[in-house]
Amino acid sequence: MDFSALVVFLPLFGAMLAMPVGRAMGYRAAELLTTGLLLFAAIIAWFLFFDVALGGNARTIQLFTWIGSGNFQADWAIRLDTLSAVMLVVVNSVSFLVHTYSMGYMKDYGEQSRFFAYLSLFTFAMLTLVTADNFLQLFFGWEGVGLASYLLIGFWFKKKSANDAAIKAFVVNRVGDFGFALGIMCIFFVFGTIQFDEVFQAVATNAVVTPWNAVAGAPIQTLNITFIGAEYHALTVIGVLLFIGAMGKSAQFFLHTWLPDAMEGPTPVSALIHAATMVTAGVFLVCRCSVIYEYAPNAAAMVTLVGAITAFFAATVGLLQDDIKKIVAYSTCSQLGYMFFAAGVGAYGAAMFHLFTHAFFKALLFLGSGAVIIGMHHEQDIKKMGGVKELMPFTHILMVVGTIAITGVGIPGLYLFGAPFGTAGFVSKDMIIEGAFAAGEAGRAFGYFAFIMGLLAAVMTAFYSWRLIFLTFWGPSRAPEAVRKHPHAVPDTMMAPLIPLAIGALVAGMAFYGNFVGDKSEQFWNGALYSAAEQHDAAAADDHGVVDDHGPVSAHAVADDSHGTADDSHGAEESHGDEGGHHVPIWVLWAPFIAMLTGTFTAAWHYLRGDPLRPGLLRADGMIYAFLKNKWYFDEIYDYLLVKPAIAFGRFLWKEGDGKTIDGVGPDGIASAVAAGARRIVKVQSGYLYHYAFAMLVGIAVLLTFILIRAGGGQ
Amino acid sequence: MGIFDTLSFTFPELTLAIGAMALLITGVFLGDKSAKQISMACVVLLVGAAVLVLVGPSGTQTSLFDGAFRIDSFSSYCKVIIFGAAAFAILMSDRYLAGEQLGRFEYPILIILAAFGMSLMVSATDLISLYMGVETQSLALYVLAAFNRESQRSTEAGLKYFVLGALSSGLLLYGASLVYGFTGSTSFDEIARVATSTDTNTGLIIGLVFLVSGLAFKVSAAPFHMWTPDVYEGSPTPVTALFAAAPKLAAMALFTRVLTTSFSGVLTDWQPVIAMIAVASMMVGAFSAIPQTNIKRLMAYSSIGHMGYALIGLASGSAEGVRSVLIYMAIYVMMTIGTFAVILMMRRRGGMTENISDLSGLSRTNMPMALIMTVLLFSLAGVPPTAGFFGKWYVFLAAVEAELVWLAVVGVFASAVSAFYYLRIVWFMWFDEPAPAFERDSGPALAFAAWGSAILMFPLLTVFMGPLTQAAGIAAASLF
Amino acid sequence: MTESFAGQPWLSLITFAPLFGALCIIARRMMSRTDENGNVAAAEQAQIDNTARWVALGITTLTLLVSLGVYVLYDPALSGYQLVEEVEWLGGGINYKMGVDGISILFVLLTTFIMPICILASWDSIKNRVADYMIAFLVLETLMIGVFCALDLFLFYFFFEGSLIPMFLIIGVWGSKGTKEFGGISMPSRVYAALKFFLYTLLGSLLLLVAMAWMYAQAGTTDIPTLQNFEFSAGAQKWLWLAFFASFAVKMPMWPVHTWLPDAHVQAPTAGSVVLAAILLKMGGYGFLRFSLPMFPIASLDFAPLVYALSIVAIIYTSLVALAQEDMKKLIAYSSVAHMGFVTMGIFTGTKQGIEGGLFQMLSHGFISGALFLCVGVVYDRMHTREIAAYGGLVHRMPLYAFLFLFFTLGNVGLPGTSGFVGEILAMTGAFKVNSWIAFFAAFGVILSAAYALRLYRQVVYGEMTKDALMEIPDVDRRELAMLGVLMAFALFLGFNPGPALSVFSPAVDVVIENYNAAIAGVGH
Amino acid sequence: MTISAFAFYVFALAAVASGLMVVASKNPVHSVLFLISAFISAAGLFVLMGAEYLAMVLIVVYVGAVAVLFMFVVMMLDVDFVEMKQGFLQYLPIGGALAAIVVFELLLVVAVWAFPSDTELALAHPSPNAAQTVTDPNGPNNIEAIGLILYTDYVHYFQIAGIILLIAMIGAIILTFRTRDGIKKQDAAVQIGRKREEGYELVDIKPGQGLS
Amino acid sequence: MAEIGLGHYLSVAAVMFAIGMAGIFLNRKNVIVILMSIELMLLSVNINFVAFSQFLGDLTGQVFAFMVLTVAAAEAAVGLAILVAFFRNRGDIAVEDANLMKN
Repeated sequence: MDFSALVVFLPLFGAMLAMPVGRAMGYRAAELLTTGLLLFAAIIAWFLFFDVALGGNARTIQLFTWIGSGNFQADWAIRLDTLSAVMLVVVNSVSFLVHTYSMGYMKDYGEQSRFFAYLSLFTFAMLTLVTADNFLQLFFGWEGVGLASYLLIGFWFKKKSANDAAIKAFVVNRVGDFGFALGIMCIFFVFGTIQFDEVFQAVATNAVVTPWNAVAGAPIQTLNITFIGAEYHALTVIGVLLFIGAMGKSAQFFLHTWLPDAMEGPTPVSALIHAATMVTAGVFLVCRCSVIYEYAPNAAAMVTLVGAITAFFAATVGLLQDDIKKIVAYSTCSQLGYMFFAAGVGAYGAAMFHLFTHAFFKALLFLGSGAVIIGMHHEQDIKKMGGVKELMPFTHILMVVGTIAITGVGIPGLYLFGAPFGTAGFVSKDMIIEGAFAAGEAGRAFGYFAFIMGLLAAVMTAFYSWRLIFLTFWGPSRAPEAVRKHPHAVPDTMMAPLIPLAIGALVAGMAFYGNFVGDKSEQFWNGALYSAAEQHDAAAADDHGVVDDHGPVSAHAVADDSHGTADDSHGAEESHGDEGGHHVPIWVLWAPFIAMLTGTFTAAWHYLRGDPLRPGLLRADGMIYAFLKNKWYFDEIYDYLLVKPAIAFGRFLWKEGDGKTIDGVGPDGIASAVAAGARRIVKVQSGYLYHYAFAMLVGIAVLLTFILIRAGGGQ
Repeated sequence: MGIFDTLSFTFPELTLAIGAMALLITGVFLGDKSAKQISMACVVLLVGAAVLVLVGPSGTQTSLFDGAFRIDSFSSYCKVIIFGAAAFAILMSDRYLAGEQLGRFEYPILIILAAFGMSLMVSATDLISLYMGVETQSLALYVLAAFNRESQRSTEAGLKYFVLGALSSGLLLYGASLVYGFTGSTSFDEIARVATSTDTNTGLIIGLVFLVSGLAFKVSAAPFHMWTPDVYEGSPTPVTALFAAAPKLAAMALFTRVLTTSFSGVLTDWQPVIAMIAVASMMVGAFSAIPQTNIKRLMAYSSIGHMGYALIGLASGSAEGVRSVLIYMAIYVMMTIGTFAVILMMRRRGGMTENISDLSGLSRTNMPMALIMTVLLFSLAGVPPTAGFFGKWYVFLAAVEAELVWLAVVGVFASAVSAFYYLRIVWFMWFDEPAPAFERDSGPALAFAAWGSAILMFPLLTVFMGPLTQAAGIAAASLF
Repeated sequence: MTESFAGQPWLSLITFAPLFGALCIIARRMMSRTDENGNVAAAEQAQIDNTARWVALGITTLTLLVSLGVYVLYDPALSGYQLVEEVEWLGGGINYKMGVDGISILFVLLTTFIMPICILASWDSIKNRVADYMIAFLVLETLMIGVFCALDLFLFYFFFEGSLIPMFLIIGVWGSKGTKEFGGISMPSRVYAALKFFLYTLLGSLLLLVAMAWMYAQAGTTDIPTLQNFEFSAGAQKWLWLAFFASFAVKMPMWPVHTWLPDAHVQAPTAGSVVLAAILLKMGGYGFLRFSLPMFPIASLDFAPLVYALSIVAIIYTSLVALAQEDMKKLIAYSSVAHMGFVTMGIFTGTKQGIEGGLFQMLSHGFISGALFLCVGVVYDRMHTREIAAYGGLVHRMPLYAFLFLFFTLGNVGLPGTSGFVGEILAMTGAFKVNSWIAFFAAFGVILSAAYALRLYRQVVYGEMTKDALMEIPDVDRRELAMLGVLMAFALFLGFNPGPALSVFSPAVDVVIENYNAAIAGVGH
Repeated sequence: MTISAFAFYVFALAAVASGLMVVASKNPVHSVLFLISAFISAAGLFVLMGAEYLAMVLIVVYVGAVAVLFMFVVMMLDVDFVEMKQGFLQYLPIGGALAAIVVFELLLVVAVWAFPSDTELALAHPSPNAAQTVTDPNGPNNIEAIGLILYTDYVHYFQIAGIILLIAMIGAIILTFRTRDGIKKQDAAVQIGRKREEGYELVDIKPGQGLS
Repeated sequence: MAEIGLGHYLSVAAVMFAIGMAGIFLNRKNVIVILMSIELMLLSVNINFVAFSQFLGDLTGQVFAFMVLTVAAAEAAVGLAILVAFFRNRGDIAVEDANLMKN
């Protein structure tokens, strides 16, 4: 057996053993065990990254059949291609670092064994998700990470808020899964299989497929199916349904409400799950299904739209948050929006790239925040902080690194070794914004919209990120005396993992630019990502001077067939390969940078002068302030429109429906009626002889009359 | 056929009649202190008669007395059960009568004479013999109902039974007269010939309706059932046990024979009538029993309901239907005997009790009794795996085969309703806090009857239902 | 050697072995010495009780072992009935005929598997009338196995309805306290529940009786394989289908005839609830698949929309109702109704995935829902209340319990990796084929199930432990751990590797589908 | 109108009127008397129809025995007759209506009666000895004819009737016959079986105590 | 007026039968009268039998009537005996009060 299977199963062993080991040998043993296993897994992951992504050695390891019912076949498998390799690296690395960090962080809280078991369990689920070779296994991981997230958010089960948040996370995720599950069924319905290879192959080659109920087959790219009562383009339906799943998992607009609440969990959890890995599963899914979205422009447009709105919306909410973790959480939400609209406009590489870099700086920010929280005696409100710089200088530096990474500090137009010069966030985010513009140029739906939203969000990102720094670290301290005098010591195990993350936050963008989006990207992705435009290019324009002759062979063969469909994205051809920004106007290259500066200076102007807590640009009693402060009233609206009615309706159905109507009319009603009828009938039995005789005579009279009428009628 | 040949076919009846007279004389000489011995002798007589029926020429169809009576497998089947039931009725009454100071030697003799009457009924193939049989039985039963003459209830029961019974006799006779007048004969065979050969004969049908009404009274089918609850409640309990079992079978058998032999030609005319009566009986049986508190009264309504089910089988008018009636009635008689055996066991120091609530918590104070009663009740409710279920099955099957599905459906609903009150007793016995325990020593006869019928109901008939259905099938075939 | 083994009446043996155990206990009871009032000395009573427990456990375990042996004899690759035995019974085409196929064999195993657990679950919690209790359970087991083994419709009905009696007694005698006002009189609520259970299901199955009579009149036999190949006219199928439906829908139970189930579950003792949820409900689904679909394919097709509608309503409606429950058992009972909605939905799709999903869902529900009732039983034995509000923070005192309960809660939610998921997804996939609306609505149930199940778990297990009464509550003991652990192992195993079950279903389901499609094609649908 | 027709109407009216009065009269004694009148009228009708024997039996049995029995009971039971008839009229409308319906229906039936055709009669009487026609002028008269068949063809009924009467006798006795204690009865067997020793008793009277 | 035929006799019988029937339930005070009503019914039946017998030319009807007469006498005896027993227990024979058992 391929040892690389261990990359998935080591965390599982850790999860299973942590509790027994912890019980038997103390929590430290459990911590070391799980962390050690994760270290191994991370090493294997990096090895695989080199082997699979850089070495082009993609493969799939089949384990055994999971569900097999007719042609509904789902296997347990480990699919190793560049996409999963990237994810393996991200997941295992961050997970290992978070494990390490947690050894320090959890010292105060106890129950380490359980915590580490959960963390490892999560890692395992996430790994099965990214290494799935069919949609159902993906779904397994999908729900598995949901479970782990539920467990970890509700880790402090004494707190009602934590429990509520956990349930909220799970249920909202389930809403997404609802779409995802339907999407899987739809795929099975259309393709007769849920294996990635077969499905993607069919889409890419525009194969003729015969949906179950259809009389004759049809080419998949133009196939229409009937879904909930109307006829739609099949791939669009599938794309939209899958994206609903992605929205839930990645906390996109409408389904984002759980993510801020999820900060009830311990901070390492926030870093691991709610920043670096799980929430990016949606992006992963869209990228994994890139071939479907390429041939489902409307679905892609929806991805773009939702991503752009989320990027903007989350940023607006982030502006006014006071909880240090919530700021970072909304920031995450916003960044996920970036990734989505990148994927939506077809810049999958950029999306994955941002996913990759985001993992570094967002984990850094979260873990740094965690250090601050520990240091400040479990205080999370930045209004009660200030001046932490002096108390925790090292943490301060790391947080600033994270901030410049997320805000995207860099020098536009400057290239070193073929990569733009700047922090990780700079490289990847600018790539996305420019990609959006390019897509807009190319006529892709919502391209410009995404571009504008991305810019606005960039402004706000800079604002709230620096606001966090300014309010927390700079200025005079607003913390209580005791805290100021005796900040909680932050153990080394917590600080150590921050360093590699900080390094990554600074250089990962530049280091992997070439592979993810640059000139080596075709080779790097090795067909794991798909672009209809590329296929078209490959066949049509060899002289384009872009490295693009690496698409799947089969895709080449049918590229012409797909021409008709791909025509819609004709404009994208030109911008192809321009994710580096070569062909976009120069102002577009500079726009994100300027946006960043705007945000940064606004924040500085506001928070570095006078009382940082004074009412800001928005009047505190204004409607906009309240609107943003209350997160656009989403929770309230959902509570009012969905949660409360559901419970009230449930109660109504129970008491009125079951109790009064069904039971009342049904068994109880009938029983009462029978009893009442019986009491009445029994009255006839009066005990009087003459009544009895009378009854007999009535009986015979009725029978006689009946028979006579019948005889009369019969003749 | 010479007179001795003829008489040889009537050995069972002769045994009973002559034996009864002989015992009567003995009893008169020996007085009431001989009641026990005479009871035993009567049981022996009944058993002997049953054996004579069994060893007799049951396979053949023999008409006796110019077609007044017929000995065939149908009559043999019924007679065996009737004699058996009557024997049990005598056996079971022993202790009760002694306890109530009713130990009189006439009691078993009257039962024998009633059994003699029933025997005539099931063999009757002539309107006169029908009438004579019915009256022989009825007169004996009237007296038995009022047997406890010191009791207001008993005499009231006797009075009601008598008056209404006489009324029903009047109806029956009026019907018989019309039938006679419109067919020119009293013999079933002749009636059948005329009935099939002529067009719709309204007079005949009207006569039939009267006849049916009179017989419906005897099987206590609604709306001619009104006497049943009062008489069941008022009569001494062993008498009720007798009433509920043998006479019902005899009357039902007579009913069946009349309708399926002499009136098979006008099936379409009487089928709806019987169906109506069946429906009414099932409804009355199902509903009226619900508020009852006296178990004898409840059993009365229960038996009304059961007659309704049996009439479903009759309404189908086919050999299948007759078979189902026979099966149903046989099972019914067994269940009834068992149930009344248990009711007769309901004795405390203060005397007999008849309230359903007296059974409360029986499963804790007297497990065997509770177990027997439970089996019997579920059987009465017609729930598998008890025998009562088979009865229902065959009845509904017959109805369905005769395309009377609606009747079967009504029957199904009625049996669901009636399940309630049987369950109510189960509920009292198993779920409630115990009432004071009954006396445990109830004597071998009751124990035998109760255990016997429970075992029959549950394991034996469940496994060996085949022979009963076969016997009933042969019996039914002899009518067609 | 194997042939001589295979030729034996194994099915009858496992069917009637529990009955034999019941007789042993009865015999032991009868041998006890009583004083003249019929009372048994306390010491002897204890002895009887203990004997009853051990006999029951021994017999059920033995039955389980024998049934496993039977499973060895059974060849899952073959379609059609195996291990068939036939004995003349009532004559005229009604015979004692037993046999199993892919659809039924696993339910037989499920039954024999659940029963020892039920006995164990009642080991300490049943204190009065232990012998009677064990007898009732053993009789019940006989009847339940009989239902799944019967290859004669009459015999099936015989067992099917017979199983009401022991269950009636179990609910009524060993049910919980409390009274209910009904129709102006107040009666113990367990009695109300028992009566409702009995009468409701009886009424449903009586219509089946009439239908069976009609079929017998037509076909001249009640032999199931014959009837499955007997082509009833389309008009007749409609009525027959409805009659069968009445019976099985109540048993399942489907909305709106489900209201007996919450009452019955709430009142029944723990093991009663387990057996009710794990096996008795399955008889309905089994019946649909054994009778409705193969015997009345045209009517099944015609009425499928009705079934879908009712299933959907059941899934959403009862999930919503579950959301509002205040009683643990009631909540789980309502969730059972919702889960059974998936089963009916799946079966009537007539697709491979749908039917297998329905079957698998039933199997899985047997483990998970049974285990959930056991979980409730664990705390009920300690606290004697099922009020959700009476608990909270159990995890502090009962970490192991919290873990097990969590697992089964998640199984109930249908998390992938537990057996609950496989059935749901397959059933929905099957439904999707027929009409995406069905799958669409059914998927709502998946969301709601998460809401109510996790809410229950949170309120019972999580939170601060504030109630004084709970402070000394002990964690699960070894017996409870064993029961729940075994169930968990099964749920987990089937969740990760449902293949063994699905492959057993497969040949039989193929036959059903083939005939179903052929029949439908025959009438030009 | 012939004599016989006239006689018919007289008897018929008398019978119906008596019947009505049986039901309607306040005093049960009167009812019994009207019952007797009804019997006699009916006997007259029987004679008109040529059933002399039955007419005679009716008079002998009913008037002679049954009616007397009724009278006996009426007189024996000490009943307050004044209160007896209350409520009679209250239920008359519905009862009357019911009776009217039944009568109407019965009359409808009467109207459809037709003498069975020859073929039907032939069907009905395959054997000539089953019953003789009474219209045969050369045959035996009614009493003879009945006598001929009652003790031959119908002897079994006769025997059964005997048993019925036996039952009635037993019934009447056990329901009404009472052995009362304390009533001096003469028992010949006891008297004859008396022993000498039982007739006297020797008592040793102690002085001063007397015979207590 | 036509010759007196069967119909006349049957009509008389029918009317008397109806009177007997009505008598049973119209009378609520006195059981004896009820018994007499029953006798009236039986009488009407006998008229029927004799009439049919005569007009069919078949003696069976008369034999039947003879049996009915006999049995009716026996019935009357038993009925009156029960009545006497009833009276002894209660002290009167009003049916209106005879409802110890009901419902």
